[in-house]
Amino acid sequence: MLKIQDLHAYYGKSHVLRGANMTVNRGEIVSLLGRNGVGRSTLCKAVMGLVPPVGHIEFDGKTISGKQSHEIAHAGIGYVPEDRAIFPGLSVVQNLELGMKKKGQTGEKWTLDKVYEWFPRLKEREHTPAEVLSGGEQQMLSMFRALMGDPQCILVDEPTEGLAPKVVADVAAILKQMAEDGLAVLLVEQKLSIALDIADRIYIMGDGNIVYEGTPEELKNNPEIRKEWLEV
Amino acid sequence: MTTRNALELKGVKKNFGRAEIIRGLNLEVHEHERHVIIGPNGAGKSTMFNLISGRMKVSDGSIKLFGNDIHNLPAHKVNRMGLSRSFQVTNLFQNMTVMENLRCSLLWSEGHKYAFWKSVMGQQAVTDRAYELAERLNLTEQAEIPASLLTYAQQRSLEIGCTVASGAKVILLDEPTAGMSRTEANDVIQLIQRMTGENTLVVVEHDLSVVFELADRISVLVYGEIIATGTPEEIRNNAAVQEAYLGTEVH
Amino acid sequence: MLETIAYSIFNGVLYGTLLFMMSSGLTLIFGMMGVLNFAHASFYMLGAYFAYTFGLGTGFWVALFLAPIAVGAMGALVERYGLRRVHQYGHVPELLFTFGLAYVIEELVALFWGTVPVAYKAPAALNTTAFTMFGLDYSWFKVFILLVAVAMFVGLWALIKKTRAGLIIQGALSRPDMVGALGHNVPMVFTLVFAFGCALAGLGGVVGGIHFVTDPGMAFMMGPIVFVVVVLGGLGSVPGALVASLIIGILQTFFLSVNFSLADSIGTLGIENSGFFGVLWHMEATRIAPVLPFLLLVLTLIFRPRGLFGKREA
Amino acid sequence: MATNTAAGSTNLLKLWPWVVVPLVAIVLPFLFDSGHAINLLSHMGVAIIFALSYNMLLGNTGLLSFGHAVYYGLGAYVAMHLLRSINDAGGEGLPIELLPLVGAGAGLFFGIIFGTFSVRRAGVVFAMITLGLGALVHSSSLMFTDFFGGEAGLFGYRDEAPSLFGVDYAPSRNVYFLVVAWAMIAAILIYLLKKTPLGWMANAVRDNPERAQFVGYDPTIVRFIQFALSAMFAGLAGGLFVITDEIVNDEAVNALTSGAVLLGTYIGGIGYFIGPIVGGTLVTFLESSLSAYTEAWVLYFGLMFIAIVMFAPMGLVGIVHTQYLNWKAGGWKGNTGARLYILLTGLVGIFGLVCVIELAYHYFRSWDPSAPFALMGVTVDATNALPWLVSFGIAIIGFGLMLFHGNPMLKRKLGAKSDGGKA
Amino acid sequence: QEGPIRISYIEPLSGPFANVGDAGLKHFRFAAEKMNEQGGILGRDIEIVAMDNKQSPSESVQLVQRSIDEGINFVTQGNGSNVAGAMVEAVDRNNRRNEDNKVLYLNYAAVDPALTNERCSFYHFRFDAASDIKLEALSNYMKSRDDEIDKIFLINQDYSHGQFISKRMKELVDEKGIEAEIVGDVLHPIAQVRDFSPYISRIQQSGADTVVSGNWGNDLSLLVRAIDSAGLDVNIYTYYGGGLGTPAAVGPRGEGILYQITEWHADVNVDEGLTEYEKWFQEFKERYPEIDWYYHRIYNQMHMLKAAIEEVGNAEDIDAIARALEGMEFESQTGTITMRAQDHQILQPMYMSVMDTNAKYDADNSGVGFRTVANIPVEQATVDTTCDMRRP
Ligand SMILES: Nc1ncnc2c1ncn2[C@@H]1O[C@H](COP(=O)(O)OP(=O)(O)OP(=O)(O)O)[C@@H](O)[C@H]1O
Ligand SMILES: Nc1ncnc2c1ncn2[C@@H]1O[C@H](COP(=O)(O)OP(=O)(O)OP(=O)(O)O)[C@@H](O)[C@H]1O
Ligand SMILES: CC(C)C[C@H](N)C(=O)O
Ligand SMILES: [Mg+2]
Ligand SMILES: [Mg+2]
Repeated sequence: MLKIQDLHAYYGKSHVLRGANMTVNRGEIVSLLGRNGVGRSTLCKAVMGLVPPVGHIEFDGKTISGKQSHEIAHAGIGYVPEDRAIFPGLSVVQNLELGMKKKGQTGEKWTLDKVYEWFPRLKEREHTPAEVLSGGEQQMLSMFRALMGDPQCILVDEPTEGLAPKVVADVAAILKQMAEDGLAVLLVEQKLSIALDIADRIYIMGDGNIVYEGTPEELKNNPEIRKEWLEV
Repeated sequence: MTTRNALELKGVKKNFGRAEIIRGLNLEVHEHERHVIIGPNGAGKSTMFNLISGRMKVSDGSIKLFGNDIHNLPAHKVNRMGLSRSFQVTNLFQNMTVMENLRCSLLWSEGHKYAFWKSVMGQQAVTDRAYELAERLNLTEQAEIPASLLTYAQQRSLEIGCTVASGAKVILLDEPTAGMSRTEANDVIQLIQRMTGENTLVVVEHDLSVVFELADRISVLVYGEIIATGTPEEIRNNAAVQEAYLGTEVH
Repeated sequence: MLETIAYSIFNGVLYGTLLFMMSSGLTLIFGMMGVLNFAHASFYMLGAYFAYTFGLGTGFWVALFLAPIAVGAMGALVERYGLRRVHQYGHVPELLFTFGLAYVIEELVALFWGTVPVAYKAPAALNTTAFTMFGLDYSWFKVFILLVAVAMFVGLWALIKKTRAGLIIQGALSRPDMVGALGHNVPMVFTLVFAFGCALAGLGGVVGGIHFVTDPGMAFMMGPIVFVVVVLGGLGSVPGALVASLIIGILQTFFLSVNFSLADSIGTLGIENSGFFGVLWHMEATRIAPVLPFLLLVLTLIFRPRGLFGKREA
Repeated sequence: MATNTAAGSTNLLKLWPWVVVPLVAIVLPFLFDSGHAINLLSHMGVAIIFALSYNMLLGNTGLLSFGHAVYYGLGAYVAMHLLRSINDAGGEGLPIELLPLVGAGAGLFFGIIFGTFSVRRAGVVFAMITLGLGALVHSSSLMFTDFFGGEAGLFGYRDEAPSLFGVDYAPSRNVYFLVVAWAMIAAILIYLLKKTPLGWMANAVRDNPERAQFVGYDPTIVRFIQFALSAMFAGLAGGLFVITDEIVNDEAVNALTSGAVLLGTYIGGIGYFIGPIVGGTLVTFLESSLSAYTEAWVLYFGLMFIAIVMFAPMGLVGIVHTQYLNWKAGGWKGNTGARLYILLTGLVGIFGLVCVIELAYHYFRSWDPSAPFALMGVTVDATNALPWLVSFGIAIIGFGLMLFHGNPMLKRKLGAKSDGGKA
Repeated sequence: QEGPIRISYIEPLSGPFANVGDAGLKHFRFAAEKMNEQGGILGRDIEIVAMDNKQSPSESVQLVQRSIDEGINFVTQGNGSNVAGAMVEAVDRNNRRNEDNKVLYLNYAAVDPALTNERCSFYHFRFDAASDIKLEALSNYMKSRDDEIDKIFLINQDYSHGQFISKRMKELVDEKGIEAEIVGDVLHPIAQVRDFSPYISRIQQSGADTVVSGNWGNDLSLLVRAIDSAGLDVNIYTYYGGGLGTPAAVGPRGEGILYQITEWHADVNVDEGLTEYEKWFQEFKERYPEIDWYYHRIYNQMHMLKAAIEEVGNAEDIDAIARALEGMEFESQTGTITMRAQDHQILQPMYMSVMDTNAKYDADNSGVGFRTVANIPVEQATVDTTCDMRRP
């Protein structure tokens, strides 16, 4: 579904992505692991067109590299950035509404009501300005906002940051639910535990490249790789 | 060892409109202790920090810092009384270099106030302190780099450095390790331990390994109330805490 | 007295609607996009001149539609090739850009249409008396003003309620990249909204140019009053702008209609008409009226920085 | 942005501008010795102080003011009243050299009064309060004629006042030297002010008022002190203006004066200490000189602002500085040609545009458009198509080459060097 | 001395008042050209050097200085008494400090009486009727019609010009014994009022039948329009009813109700058979179709300057030229006019006229012109002065 070939990305002069290749399929959760600062977030941004990508990105058989980010979003990719990027001046519902591609139009699987069901706190806070939400609430809001746009593929960058352990489990459940609904999920995670728990496949990034690909089991059984690319 | 209370919250309440977020919160933080606050998302931990540090006004109740009432004082006054805080979202002087950030954080506590008749660079004491801080933060090499160009982890360190710089006796840190890898988090914990030494420390954290490593005592904040306070051991074994916060998945 | 009050309210409302017309576009541009558009009054002026020029060929009623469209198109160009570039640098450059633009537009207008006022008049149909109140005639044109203002209010209302332009813009002001990543074409929305705001200014000009005078000085004369309305009403609030316009209109009209000074009503108390307080004491209400909006502005901002209906402070 | 990376230990070599600039300033009136030129120079001096004081707000503290002329003007009025009383007393009283101090005192006084309620917020609220205050004070200046002298204003005589050094201030050159002296004093003080705890915290408050609170500072008070001091220097400039012009009227407090100082400061570059100096000088010069050369000066003025804002957002000093840094860092290597090419084609384009504008003004404004008319030294007939075609042609070719040939060329060359996209 | 005799024309040529400045410039240029055709002054051409003062007093002071630098000995200006005041100061100051490079200031329109009273200057000459003189003439006319005038309403701009009218008119009603009552007196800020209807309601409520206003520019156009659109039945007495832009903005609405007091208007040529001057007028119109020859005083001013220079025999001895102008009598198109020596104020016959669509010449191509309703002889258009002039 999402196919990345030989992807490069730059910040000014610094060359961050150096020819990454990966694919994400419908209905699967793919975890992207790696040390801090290797460029996992950059990969998400490059896919979304927020950082100019050099290379080839294909979604649903169509080339999306080089397109404007709103076009990419319309092609069906949702994005949950690592800093959450909630809109501070807007209320919770307004944030969710902005997630919809057309006014008042969500997909069938995720609707406002469904969101409120999953996370009643958001319903209570419906009309409060989003910037006063607690850190965890903001994280949830950011994720649900992406879902409002009814994406077929979703890039989730460190969704469990700052979440209480109990909520982390909720997030995992939501991600699983998404995959079951047939979405392609690319999960960028720091916490090995959850990544290994729910992922179908795993990529590890190092030096701006994909250095490892495998299933969670394989990785669990491969301490050298973990040692070399994930730990210090 | 004295058990003088550095911070004392009594019956503190805070509501936003009709929503009551903090509902009669009682908390005592002893002097020199490292006190960690845990609790579910949206329990009111950051709000509590905002109340203590003067960023928000309390609706009811009292807050005492070493026995002095500080609730509803403006933030800068609270700070001058010896309390300093960091933010959940990095909050630095982005256009200033590391040294400048540190210097700015030192100015008041070094007694320079609003002076417009002396040069900052001429204040040797400030310069020395700032260099010393930068060294302890491992930011000497980045000393002349604007804060906005630091890596995330470096920014968090600087944030802690600025918080500690003012020489406050009580330091509040809101999720100091958020967004960091294990190793980075470990560094930061060490940094905190190194930097805060004798100070009283109140930390909000979700990362349990950090929590248990750092804490002398732990309080659990749920729905605007402290439901339990105790040593890490006590908390780990507290059923109510497990139910409310840790969930099934205890690491 | 009753007559004065009734009259003030009625005329104040009329004046208020005119103010609203001129400032409604700015509510979008300044209030929502945060662009301190000093050239707003220039677009208003262009509206008047376009309507006058088109009107020579097509008659007033067609020009009524063409002129705002033309002004809107110019607004779109300005946004696309000027403001968009400047936007990233912040508010002050934006302000200065529009400042320069105001100069340029004024000069070009003077160049093409001359420095003397043009004879831009209401069509004969609107020049007839609609009704008479307290011995003063009110022409159909004044009724027309009211109608246009209502139409503008409804148009703005619809834009804000029926589309998410407002949300998109507000979101984009803090996180433009994220709004894009959610599937919204941010640059286009900005262009459209700016163009719409300019078109509203143009429509204001089509009407205002008749009611006032159409000359190159008209933009300058409109001056900061439009800002006062928008800020007083609360940034981005259309009802706020309307209410602020009406308040200014009514209050000012009332002050102008009464014979009042502290000395008159309380007595001179031996205070002479000199020195700061003396002059103030003897100052007639009529002389204060014109600075009233500014007084109101300063007081409001001191005690309620977000304006009457504003949700946020900028 | 703000270059408050202090020079560390006093590096004597870095002090050269403080020596060279005054020397040049002292030589200037001997090079340009007409009365008008000297007046212009004096005005530049006043404008420099005023712009520097304005930048204490905008550049250093992040406060956008639309009403800075209030303090300049009120300073001038108070100083003028004193000068008049000195005149009336037959030239007895405060020496004229110290008159600007009276203006400064008045500026400070009103800065303190108005500052108490305007600086509680920054941003748009502050900007709009200053706009309103400016309008109120300006209206008052026409209402309270006792103090302000109505729209005719007030006059005084600088040569009917005592001098500390026995200088005769009737000749404008002597006044000019007084202006230079005060401008130097003000510039040094304002420069030093940036280096003090207050100056630093002003920057801090501009960048992040919240954080400033949590290091113990009250942003309101920081803004307030900066505001009051800035008003004081504005008042100083006003007091000096009284000496140079010997007249004050409502113009000194009006919106145009407030606008001009904003424009000048910004155009020079608010992130640099010398930005306001360059900007104040330039705007003063253009405003009084451009109009002598062309009827279309307002249009050029407007276009120039637009161009600077669009292409040099850091101001003129900013663009020179960044290019200089770039050049020093070797960023010009291999593409100096491309840069010069852009500059050249740009100039050609501007030349063409100027021709078009001049033609248009002649065509639309003069009573006989067909009268022969000297355009750039060539006599042409504006009703003829040829000069238009040529002018448009030059403009289009110039700008066209710049935008569609020069720019891509530079981009390619830069791209080849860093093989990077944009960030 | 060789070369042309140059006169600096210091007026707004940009900004909101540019139209007025531009029109004046065209007057001067035209007059200069006509005179040059006749041989100029002492055989030298007259050249008008346009300088843009942006309607700013301090800028004007600069321009006086620039004129001096460029060796120009004559400056002329008229728009705005505040500018005029500053220029008088500047000229005086220069002539005191700069003995061998003096300038003469010829004022063609700034009407503040102070300029020829407490602030009069040897180097300032006013060719327009001062405000008090205009008011004198106006009130003399009103006296003659006081059976129709019962209630007078004063509405003026809130600056010295308007304040003066408001104050002086009240005195004049008593002094002249005009059998009418002042029922209202308002001042409004200059160039800021956008909607005059509140003022109109006050006029209406006061029951006034006559409005006196010194307003000019938009402040007058808007006032007249508002009066007309409210259907108020009043006569409006003004200074500047025929001023640039006003007839166009007012249009036929002003017919029969808008009066002005001037030293001349276009139909005077027709009424008095001044064929020469009519030709002058028409030629001007041909050249500048969008405006009209309006400032008769510029004609006077230029010719009187010529006479003075020719009497002195050179254009450089400013003191001598000023002395020649002092007390000069000149046969103008409309009769003998005198430059009163005591204060340098011109004394001339004036005309009371009213807007009329049937006038032969319309103003500003608006379709309306002016028709004389009364000739005010010089004696009725004279006011004593308190000027105590310092002469070199
Ligand atoms: N806006 C930027 N400008 C310059 N460099 C940047 C920028 N954003 C990121 N970088 C650098 O690019 C590299 C990759 O960053 P990225 O955010 O993609 O890493 P990551 O793998 O997501 O790490 P993290 O765990 O911190 O989220 C880092 O070295 C970072 O410092
Ligand atoms: N200004 C406010 N107005 C309304 N509600 C608020 C405001 N500030 C906080 N809240 C609400 O109060 C609750 C507590 O928020 P707080 O930020 O204190 O939580 P927290 O314990 O820090 O959670 P987290 O661990 O997720 O950061 C949240 O539900 C939040 O939405
Ligand atoms: C423009 C002019 C009509 C101004 C008027 N003469 C005055 O003295 O102010
Ligand atoms: Mg990342
Ligand atoms: Mg929190």
